[in-house]
Amino acid sequence: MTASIISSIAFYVLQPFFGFIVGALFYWVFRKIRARLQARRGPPWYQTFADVTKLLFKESITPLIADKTIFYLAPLLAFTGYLVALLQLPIGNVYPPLAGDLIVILIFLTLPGVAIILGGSSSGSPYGAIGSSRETALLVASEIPFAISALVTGIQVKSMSIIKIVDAQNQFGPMAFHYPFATVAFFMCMLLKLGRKPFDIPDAEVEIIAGPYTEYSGSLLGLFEISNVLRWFVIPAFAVNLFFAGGLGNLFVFLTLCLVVVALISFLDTQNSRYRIDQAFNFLLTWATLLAVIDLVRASTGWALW
Amino acid sequence: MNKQTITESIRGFISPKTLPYPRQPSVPPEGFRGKPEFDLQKCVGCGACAQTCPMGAINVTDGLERSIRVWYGKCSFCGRCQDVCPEEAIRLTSAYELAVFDKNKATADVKIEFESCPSCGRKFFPAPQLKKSFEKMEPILEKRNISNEELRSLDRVCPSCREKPEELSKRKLFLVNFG
Amino acid sequence: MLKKIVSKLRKKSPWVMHVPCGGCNGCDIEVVAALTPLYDLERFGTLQKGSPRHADILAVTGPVTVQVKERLRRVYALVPNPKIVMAIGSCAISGEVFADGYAFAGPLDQIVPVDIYVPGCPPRPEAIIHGVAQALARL
Amino acid sequence: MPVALPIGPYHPALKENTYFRLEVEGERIVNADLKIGYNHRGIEWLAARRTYHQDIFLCERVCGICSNAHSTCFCQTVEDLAHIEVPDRAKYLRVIVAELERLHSHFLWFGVAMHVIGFDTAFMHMWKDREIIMRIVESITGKRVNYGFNTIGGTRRDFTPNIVKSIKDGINAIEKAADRIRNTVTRDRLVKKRALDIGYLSVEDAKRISVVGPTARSSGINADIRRDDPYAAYSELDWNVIIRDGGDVLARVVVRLLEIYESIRLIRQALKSLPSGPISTDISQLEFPVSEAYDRVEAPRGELFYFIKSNSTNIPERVKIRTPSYMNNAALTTMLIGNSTADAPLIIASIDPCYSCTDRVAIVNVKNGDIAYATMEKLSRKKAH
Repeated sequence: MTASIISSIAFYVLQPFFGFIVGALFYWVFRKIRARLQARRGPPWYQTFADVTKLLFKESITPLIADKTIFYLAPLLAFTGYLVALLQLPIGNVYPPLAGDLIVILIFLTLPGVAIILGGSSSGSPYGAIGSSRETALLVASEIPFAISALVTGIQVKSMSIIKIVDAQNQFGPMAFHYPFATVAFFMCMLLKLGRKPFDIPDAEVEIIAGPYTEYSGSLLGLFEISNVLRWFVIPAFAVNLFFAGGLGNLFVFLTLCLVVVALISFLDTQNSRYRIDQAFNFLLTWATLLAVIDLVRASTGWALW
Repeated sequence: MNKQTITESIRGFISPKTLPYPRQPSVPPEGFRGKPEFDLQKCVGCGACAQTCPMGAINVTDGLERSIRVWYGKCSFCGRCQDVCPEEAIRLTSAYELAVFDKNKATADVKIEFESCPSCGRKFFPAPQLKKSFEKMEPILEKRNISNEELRSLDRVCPSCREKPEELSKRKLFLVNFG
Repeated sequence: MLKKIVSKLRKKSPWVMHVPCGGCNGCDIEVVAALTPLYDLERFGTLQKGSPRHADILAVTGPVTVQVKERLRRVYALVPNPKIVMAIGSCAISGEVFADGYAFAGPLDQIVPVDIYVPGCPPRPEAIIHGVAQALARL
Repeated sequence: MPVALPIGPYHPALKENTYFRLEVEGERIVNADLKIGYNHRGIEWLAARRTYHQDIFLCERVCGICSNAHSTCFCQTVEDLAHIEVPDRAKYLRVIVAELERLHSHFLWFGVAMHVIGFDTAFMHMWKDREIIMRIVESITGKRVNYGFNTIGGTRRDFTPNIVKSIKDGINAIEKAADRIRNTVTRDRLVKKRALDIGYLSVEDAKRISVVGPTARSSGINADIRRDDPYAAYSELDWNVIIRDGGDVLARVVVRLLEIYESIRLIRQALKSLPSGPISTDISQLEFPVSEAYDRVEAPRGELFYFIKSNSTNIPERVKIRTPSYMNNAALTTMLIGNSTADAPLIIASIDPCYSCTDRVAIVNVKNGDIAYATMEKLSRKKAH
């Protein structure tokens, strides 16, 4: 009994640090691959740590016209969303003490989007407002295919527990082979969740500067940066758990698969230009949703390979 | 997405095009116009560069000696000074890493001694320029069988001393000889 | 100890905001060129940022014209501390050819404190990299 | 109820400062207003206070991207004014450097356009290829930007055999790079989706606003100063004027793309028939009559116009510059209305605006002929009275 309490406390303490470090390295891998694909050399490995440390120890300015409570709350909310999702995820052979629930993770992954909307609209800058409105539109468009494609796996194993989904895949093979359409739809939404091209519309630099982040500075921006780092671990890990059998219960295979996902995302990011907001909206609501729904129908009617 | 960008990206992935600049110096091509520098030996202090500089980056200040200073914080590196310099004393080198913390230190200067007037001792004219003009006059003077020394003694006198009666008579005599 | 680590990491992550102040476009283009594959400022952790709130370094180009003077002051005030101002190009340092003009409100260091000057008309991208490297020593 | 959305004066899409006030309903632009003047440096006023030789370098700094077009135009106007004959070799050298400048400007523009629609990889690749041209230009003239290549009566530097060879090699590399741009721009589905049918400018509007250069040629107006009013050695060379009648951003992309190939053709021809001889006339005995002259040059962005009035001293009495971007900017309001705000930066970028060129405002008092040069501040104060 005591041993399990100690191990669960150790899990809750160590998991965030592990997630942060691996996420920082994944983010660096993304930047490095992007630079190399652009024929450049790219930043050194400690870059993300340097960025976060610098921001945390920098002066933080609050705009006078900002709604202060929401302005301060938004970065915390985004951070909480990713943190809770992270603590629900099994990582290779390390299982969380409280079995992760798919629905809970999906809800907490929506939280950062909401936080960005709140932060952007409370900052009092026109760019923040437009960024927020764009983020809202994209959140609406992306949550449907994202949730459906994730739920496909849960419906298949008739349980919403992540551990059960992973275990079932260890038995029957990864979901990506059984539900390729849902996997593709999930990947499209992942690009958006990670704020990558062609869906980086809310903070499109040339159009609306930094969008919702425009008025954030110093440690508040640093908090956003930390949640950005966490999401670079949470979202690939979520994908690997759902569709690639959680790395077959092996931490090394798990991390390698995450890395492959990150590399794929980096490649797609460099090879695409940005969608216009209406184009992205249509694309997600038609193609991504269609793909997700095909596999949803297959899963719920039992018309699948296993 | 398109095929061209993908192939080029992969090519870039294998061999990035970034120059190893801070580790290895990046040498500009021949004829590059970088930091202007004076050749201290060649400069005669005529100030033609300051006259022609389109930016007004070259300053001539006369004190005990003539100091010509090019402030490359104001320089446009056009090379007009190099074009007009009669002695090829100012040259645009290939140095380009000019970042400085104090903008007043971004200068290259040369100090030219003045010739002092033998009768009143006033310093009035850059000595090397006077010397150079004598050298240029020499062939003409030789043709006319006039000694260089005579001209030299006349021209070393400052403008205010030239007004004195004895100097005036000397100059008149010289001009008569000169023809 | 912590201070040391922070100041060391700060030097590894300089985010630049480029502020054109009415120059001829030459320096602006060279600043952008310094980000492109041949020169790649991202090697040193530099990112170009559009918002002054995110910037550590203000890369100011051009003679400061009467019109942009106040705006430049405002942008400078928006940048959180610690910050560095780079005067890129001879125009920003002295006004160069525009120094005699009526529309010239500079030079830059009379409007905002400048940390490093990079002469050149325009400076080569290498010279800008050199300037950034020098400036970081002061951060 | 329209909401005002500012773009600028400091904005990442604009490499220079200018101010757009867009009135938007949702994401749709219903009205657009452009405020220029942030880059006003009083160049024409300064030009009337310097000698002709110093003015060359001043005019070069009107715009850093098309600096050579400015100095060429200024020198040609002075040559017209003082009846100076330029040697043939200098004319050909001017053509080559002008076309190299057009190449680098168009490459730059393609990169910026790609950056604006978020295709950063293509932007990086295009700017990587642009460096080939920059290296050539640097070895010819000694500088990457603001070449200082022209002087009154010819050029300041000659081509050595080494340089001729490096240009020939470089041009081959540039042609390959141009092919890459063509493949990227014409075959990318997303790029086409973003550029098609936005920022439309009809022939009538183009004529009414008098746009120039590639912007005019992509709206179906057949105008190119290099052919209509040939200068330097353009009349002796054979090339085509590219015209498209699409009028949208994609047409402007295509026109600039094909112009790259024409520029490459021009450089090749000019190198082949490069005459030998002096590169500049001796102008030590130069005297300026009291007269006036004007000259036009096709800069990368369109027609550039210089007018000089002289007064027998070595300082011009009046220099008037009309830059291509000045004309093209006027078309922006027409182009922007009815489009989405997300397209606004691309539309603005599509005319390749250059605010350092544009911002030279002058008020002429018709009654007594006084010319007062005004900053925007003064102008707005005047309105208030």
